[in-house]
Amino acid sequence: MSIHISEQPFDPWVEITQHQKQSALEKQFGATATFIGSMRDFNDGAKVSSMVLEHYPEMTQRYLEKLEQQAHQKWDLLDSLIIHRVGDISLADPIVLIACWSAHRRAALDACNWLIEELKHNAPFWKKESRQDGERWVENNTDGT
Amino acid sequence: MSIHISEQPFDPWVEITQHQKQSALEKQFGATATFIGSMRDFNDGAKVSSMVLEHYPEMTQRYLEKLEQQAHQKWDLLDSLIIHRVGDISLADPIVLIACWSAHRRAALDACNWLIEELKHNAPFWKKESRQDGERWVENNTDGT
Amino acid sequence: MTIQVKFFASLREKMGVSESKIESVATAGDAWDLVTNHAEHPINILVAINLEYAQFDSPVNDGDEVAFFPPVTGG
Amino acid sequence: MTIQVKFFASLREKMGVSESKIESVATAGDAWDLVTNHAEHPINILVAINLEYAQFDSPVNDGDEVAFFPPVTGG
Repeated sequence: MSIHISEQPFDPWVEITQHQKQSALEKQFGATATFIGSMRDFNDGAKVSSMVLEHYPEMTQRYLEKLEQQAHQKWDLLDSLIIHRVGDISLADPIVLIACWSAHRRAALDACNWLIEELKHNAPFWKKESRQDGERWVENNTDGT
Repeated sequence: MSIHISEQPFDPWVEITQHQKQSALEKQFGATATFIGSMRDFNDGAKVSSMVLEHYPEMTQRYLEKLEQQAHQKWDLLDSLIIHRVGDISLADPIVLIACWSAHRRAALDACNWLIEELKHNAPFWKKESRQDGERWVENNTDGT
Repeated sequence: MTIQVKFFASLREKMGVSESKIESVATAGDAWDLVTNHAEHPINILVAINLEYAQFDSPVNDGDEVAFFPPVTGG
Repeated sequence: MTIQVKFFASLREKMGVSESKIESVATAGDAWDLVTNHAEHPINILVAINLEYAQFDSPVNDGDEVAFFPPVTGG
């Protein structure tokens, strides 16, 4: 289990590779499910050039740790990794990474899906977009469509 | 959209990285969902040392292409990638990779989930395990638990 | 014209046949009977005609490829 | 002992305050009223006490940290 809040850009595939290498469980992994959320160049029909991600640092860390623990209670996971960017975000930068490892596929897939939904709905992060018409706080991004 | 049947080991994270680099859509990706199925050292309580994956080559290719097209009809995907190993498989080798890219998260997550379930239930692949007590055809692996 | 019949995986091993070419038959089931000498259908056995899932009573035409195989276990 | 009050994101900008230290109050709502001079609660505003989600009428003790923020938009 690992949580990382990053002020620097990260490569999700490199992070996953490194996390797997450090793990002693590799031969038991039957299933790995991942989700990566990245910064798009369009939102609500307007061109977005960059973004600032604010958060509530102490609460973020605590909330994500509890979330990861809950996922391990609900599903039979062998390992998990959550990374979330904060600060200045450029176009196409990965913002969030969720990775779940399990022996059988449903645990990893369902836990990954649950974690991103819970994080989106409750983790104390806020996005402020720089658009052609100025800066704007994103008001809602929780419905997934 | 891409399908690859591989007789050689592959690194799923390298494959995803390369696929993304070749794509012209990168800045539109808001969401990437992936699933990797790997060879475990245990199945049904017995230690497994290696595996042979047989398939029906012409039907496999055709089935996976149709599956990928169906996913793009059902969900608003920007891109997708399916890789499946065949032949001699070693411990911890990745067997299957599904990756889906979309603007918003539900499309990528739901399509990835649907693709692995459909593939598991219908794609003409068969696993033969080498175990301490000899070789054995796997009889069922579709329930996900 | 002939019909090509294929067997895969545990069924291939059980039957001792991977491919067989036969003369015209009416259905996939007739192809099975001809190649296996009327062997019983193993439980859950699957049928494909020209790379698409089909049934034992599905019609077969000259030039078709008929395949029989056990439940799939990929992924 | 004092209570620490924090505002985040659009609410921080709107209020022009990020952190404030206040004397004892009974509830999170009382802390809001004291710091904002009884400003109306913006729609959907969220409350946390000591890093856990809470309500405006949740009790606050000396030494607590009370935070107010808009709906979250991470991930």
